[in-house]
Amino acid sequence: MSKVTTPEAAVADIPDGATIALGGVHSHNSPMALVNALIRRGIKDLELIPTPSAGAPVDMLIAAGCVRKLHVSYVGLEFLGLAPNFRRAAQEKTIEIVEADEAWVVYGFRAGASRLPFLPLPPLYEGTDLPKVNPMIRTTTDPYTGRTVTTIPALRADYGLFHAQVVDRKGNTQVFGQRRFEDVMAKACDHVVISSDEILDEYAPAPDPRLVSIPGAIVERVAHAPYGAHPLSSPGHYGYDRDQLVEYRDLAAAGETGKYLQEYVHSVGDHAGYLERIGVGRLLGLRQTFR
Amino acid sequence: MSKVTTPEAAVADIPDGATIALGGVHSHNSPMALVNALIRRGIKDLELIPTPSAGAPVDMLIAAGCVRKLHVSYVGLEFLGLAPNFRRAAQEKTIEIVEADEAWVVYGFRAGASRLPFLPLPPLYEGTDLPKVNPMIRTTTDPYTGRTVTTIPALRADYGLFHAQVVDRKGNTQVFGQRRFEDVMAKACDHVVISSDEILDEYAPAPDPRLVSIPGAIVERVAHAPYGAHPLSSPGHYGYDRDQLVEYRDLAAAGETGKYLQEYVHSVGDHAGYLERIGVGRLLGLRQTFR
Amino acid sequence: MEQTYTWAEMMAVSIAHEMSDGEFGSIGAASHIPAAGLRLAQLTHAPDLTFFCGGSGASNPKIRRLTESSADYRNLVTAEYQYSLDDVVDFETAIRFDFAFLGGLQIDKYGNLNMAMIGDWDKPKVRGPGTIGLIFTGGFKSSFIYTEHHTPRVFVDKVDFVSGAGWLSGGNSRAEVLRPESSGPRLVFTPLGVFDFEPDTKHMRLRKIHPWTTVEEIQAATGFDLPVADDLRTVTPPTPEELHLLRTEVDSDGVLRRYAPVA
Amino acid sequence: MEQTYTWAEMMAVSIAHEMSDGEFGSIGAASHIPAAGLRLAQLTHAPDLTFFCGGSGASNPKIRRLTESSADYRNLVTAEYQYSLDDVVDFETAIRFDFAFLGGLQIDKYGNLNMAMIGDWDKPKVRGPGTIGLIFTGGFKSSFIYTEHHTPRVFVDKVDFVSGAGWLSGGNSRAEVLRPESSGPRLVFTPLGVFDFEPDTKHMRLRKIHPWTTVEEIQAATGFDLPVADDLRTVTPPTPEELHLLRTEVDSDGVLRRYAPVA
Repeated sequence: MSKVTTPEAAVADIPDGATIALGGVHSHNSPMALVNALIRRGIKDLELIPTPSAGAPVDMLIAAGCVRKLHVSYVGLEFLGLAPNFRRAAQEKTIEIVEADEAWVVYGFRAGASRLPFLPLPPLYEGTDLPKVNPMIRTTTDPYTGRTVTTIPALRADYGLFHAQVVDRKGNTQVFGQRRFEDVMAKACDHVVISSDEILDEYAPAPDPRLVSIPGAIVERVAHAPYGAHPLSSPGHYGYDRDQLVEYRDLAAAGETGKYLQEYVHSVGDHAGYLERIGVGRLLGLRQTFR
Repeated sequence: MSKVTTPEAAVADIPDGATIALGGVHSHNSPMALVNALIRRGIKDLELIPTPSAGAPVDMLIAAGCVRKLHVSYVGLEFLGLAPNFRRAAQEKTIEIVEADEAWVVYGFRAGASRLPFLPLPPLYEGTDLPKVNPMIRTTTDPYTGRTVTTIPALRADYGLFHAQVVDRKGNTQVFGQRRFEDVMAKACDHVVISSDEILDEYAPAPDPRLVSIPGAIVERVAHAPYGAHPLSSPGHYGYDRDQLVEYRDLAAAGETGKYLQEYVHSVGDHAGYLERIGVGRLLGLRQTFR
Repeated sequence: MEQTYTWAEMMAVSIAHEMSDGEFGSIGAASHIPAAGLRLAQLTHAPDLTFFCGGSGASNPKIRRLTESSADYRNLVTAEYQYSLDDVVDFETAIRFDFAFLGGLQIDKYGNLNMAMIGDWDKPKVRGPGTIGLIFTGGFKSSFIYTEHHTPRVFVDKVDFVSGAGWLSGGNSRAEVLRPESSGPRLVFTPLGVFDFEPDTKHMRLRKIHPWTTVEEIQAATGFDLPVADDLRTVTPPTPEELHLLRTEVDSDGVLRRYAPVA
Repeated sequence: MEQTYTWAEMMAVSIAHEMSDGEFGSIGAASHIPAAGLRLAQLTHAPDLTFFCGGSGASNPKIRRLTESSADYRNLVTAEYQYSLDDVVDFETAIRFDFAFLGGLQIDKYGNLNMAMIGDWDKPKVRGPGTIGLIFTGGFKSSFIYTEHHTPRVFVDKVDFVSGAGWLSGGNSRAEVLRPESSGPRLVFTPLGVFDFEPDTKHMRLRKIHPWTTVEEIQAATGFDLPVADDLRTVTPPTPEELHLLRTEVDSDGVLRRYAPVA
């Protein structure tokens, strides 16, 4: 049985209000074709838990009105500055913010991946202001020392959306870049959807199993999405589209994200249409030979 | 600065009474040259925490009188049956046994790798007899539900001893077989010693970084030990020496492990002498081309 | 007609027949008979069955050689994915595996397993290798029990030490302490036949007999009274197609062929 | 003599000079100046310095191109080891990193860092990107602070929100709530100079001035009274050898050369 489908079909039944774990680090390797499909559907009230280093896709989902609640470790545009829509939504309180950080997301998903009840930490949050504004940072008793220790909850999501470079029809997923957190997040999700630049031919030689990042057994759907991370990079396949990211940043900073979304999301019917809008020359200009 | 040394020098300063994390799964990939060097030294009173699937080296260390305390998940000879010296020592109470299991070792080292104070688990030990005989399986309060949850302690070791196939002079370690628990154990150790069949030439092309299992930054010493896992297998390099393992099992079952240790450990001066004792023909007969 | 297969081959085929397509499970150490059964199922009716092969790190090995050590790295080289022990315990704890194949020094009438010791913990008569992954019977969706030794010393009324919770003391006792999404054992595979657990009492019972034995022999080899299912039947011997696949694609070295013809 | 280097190159060289051989550290996002400084140190006096390069997963990248995103996967391809986020948080929590390079929207006189918001949390004036790894200042052996913006809005008397604990309220206040093996920040690198913390009070103080500025200018750019170290000195400009290495082996694309000559 093949799990391969289109980006649009892969997210068609994600309901309003779902909790979503979102892959990608800064300007790299987010499942943009899936994000665009969600925005196009007008999905609402998402609880979003991105990786600890989130960027443009989170800012777009906020601008499109899809987000109810956001776990914030870092949401920004890295070398292009702050994330304008996130900044506005946080300042105007139009979304609920979980004041979090890298430990919250990484340890939280690690605990969620094994369904541990919660996770106790050594002194780290102590001395910071996070426990004052995040009521889920709590304490319990260490049964070995009798001391009070800080705890964070396990994180789980209904859906995990991740981008990969090559996936086979059973969902065995190769991520060429920043490694091995998508795998932990995927384990903490009830449903895992992967978008992939390439689908491995059924009769192709199997890849070195040490380079497969997420096992097919926990992948539910594979969206075939060539250039599916654009305008972000897809490690080993193409670099980020700096011009389009700057265009996004400038429109977003000017309060005109709607223009961007109209041009690149709403006025095209699907990911195939998106790629036609970007055009062959521009896409090929992003190819990077550096493996 | 090169970290490369001999197996004997690599373990020369491990003190009596040390806690040791020991790598290797069943008949595969234990640092036998390091274990032999410890036995030859007559080290005493070790607290041993092997991987969840431990075999012959643990049985040998017990027979040689090196072990005071042992964390038992599985200690056996897999397809060759029970581990005779472990069995006797446990029945005759000559070593202290921590009645443990895979969860204890894996979650324990995971918690130790990050120095978490302890780890809470969902219901797993409930209904079993382990909490009755292991007083370190305890309980605390889940601060999110108010319920009582079972806990295990974090595990750490003074020294971690692991075998690898190829290591560079900085300690960047390639393990070709069963993956990625040596890395977690290593992170839970104060001092990490790797024995390796091969040392990467300083001017050789660097390996694909995705295939490096343990980062050099946490490796203190690298023992150059060709055939350093013998009579166990070294994945991708050589298979296990079934005849010698059977010889060991039969002598051990007959209460004559001393004969084995005399022949292969005490009567040779070092790992180089051990290899001469085994002989070229026999070693080359173990080479396996299956990569 | 002359018998042309061994009890180990029969057992692998019996296991294959009970496997469902699309399920996801794992096997432990020294499990070459379940490994053969799972691979045979993949090659016949269950192409989307997935299993993790013991200590090897190999998901779905296609080695064509049956290794005596499931941790043999040669399984890995032919695998789809190299799992870590992190993956294993995550899936074991999070109730992600549909099944695991598990064994014991002792197995009792409610499918509880003991790998730790015979006798008292304080004064063991026989020290076993240890509990290893058996507490995760509380973290699998369900499990299969497997043993190569069907004797009254293995199948006991009550295990001396619970390493892995089966149906505990039967009835609802298991659901009172473990998560309801995690069920007790489904089936038991031995050289003599296939067993399940009575739905209400959760008592082990005989369901299928291998060709060379009888209900009476099986009862005599079992240390407790063994109920018999209403639809008890004798297992059909392996077909020529099954034996051909087994001997060419699964176990080309003939590891299972070296067992005795009957158990 | 005409100045032939930029302030970013000077800052990279200042950072390189302070790095010790054999140490093990990490950098975060958009940290190309520290990345250049660390690589330059490796190529000069500190060949066994090791660093993890932000979101890239690259340990000790040798790319020769300075990437504007430290998470750029091209760093990875030239690395010694691909770390996971698991490794990062393990090392961060277990006090394994000798140092990390960290920044903030606000940095106060005790080296506390704020990346969350300016103003009240309930009514932020400016929402920042978030705390990301800053709580791990409680899990590094020590840390370096780094900013490209030396202004009174960045260097404030007291941060509005403590994302990362520096020396907290100075003196012994840090050791009262965090582990003693984890020290507060060692040094602060800015376009104007290098700063340390007075050993007893833990108050930030000026130690080295970059060639284009003065004590008075630095004080004017700082939002609190800035003590000056007894052995204050002006940093020697980059040597021709350092600039050659920087421009051929570290930053061959000239990312740092595109900055202004003086800050």
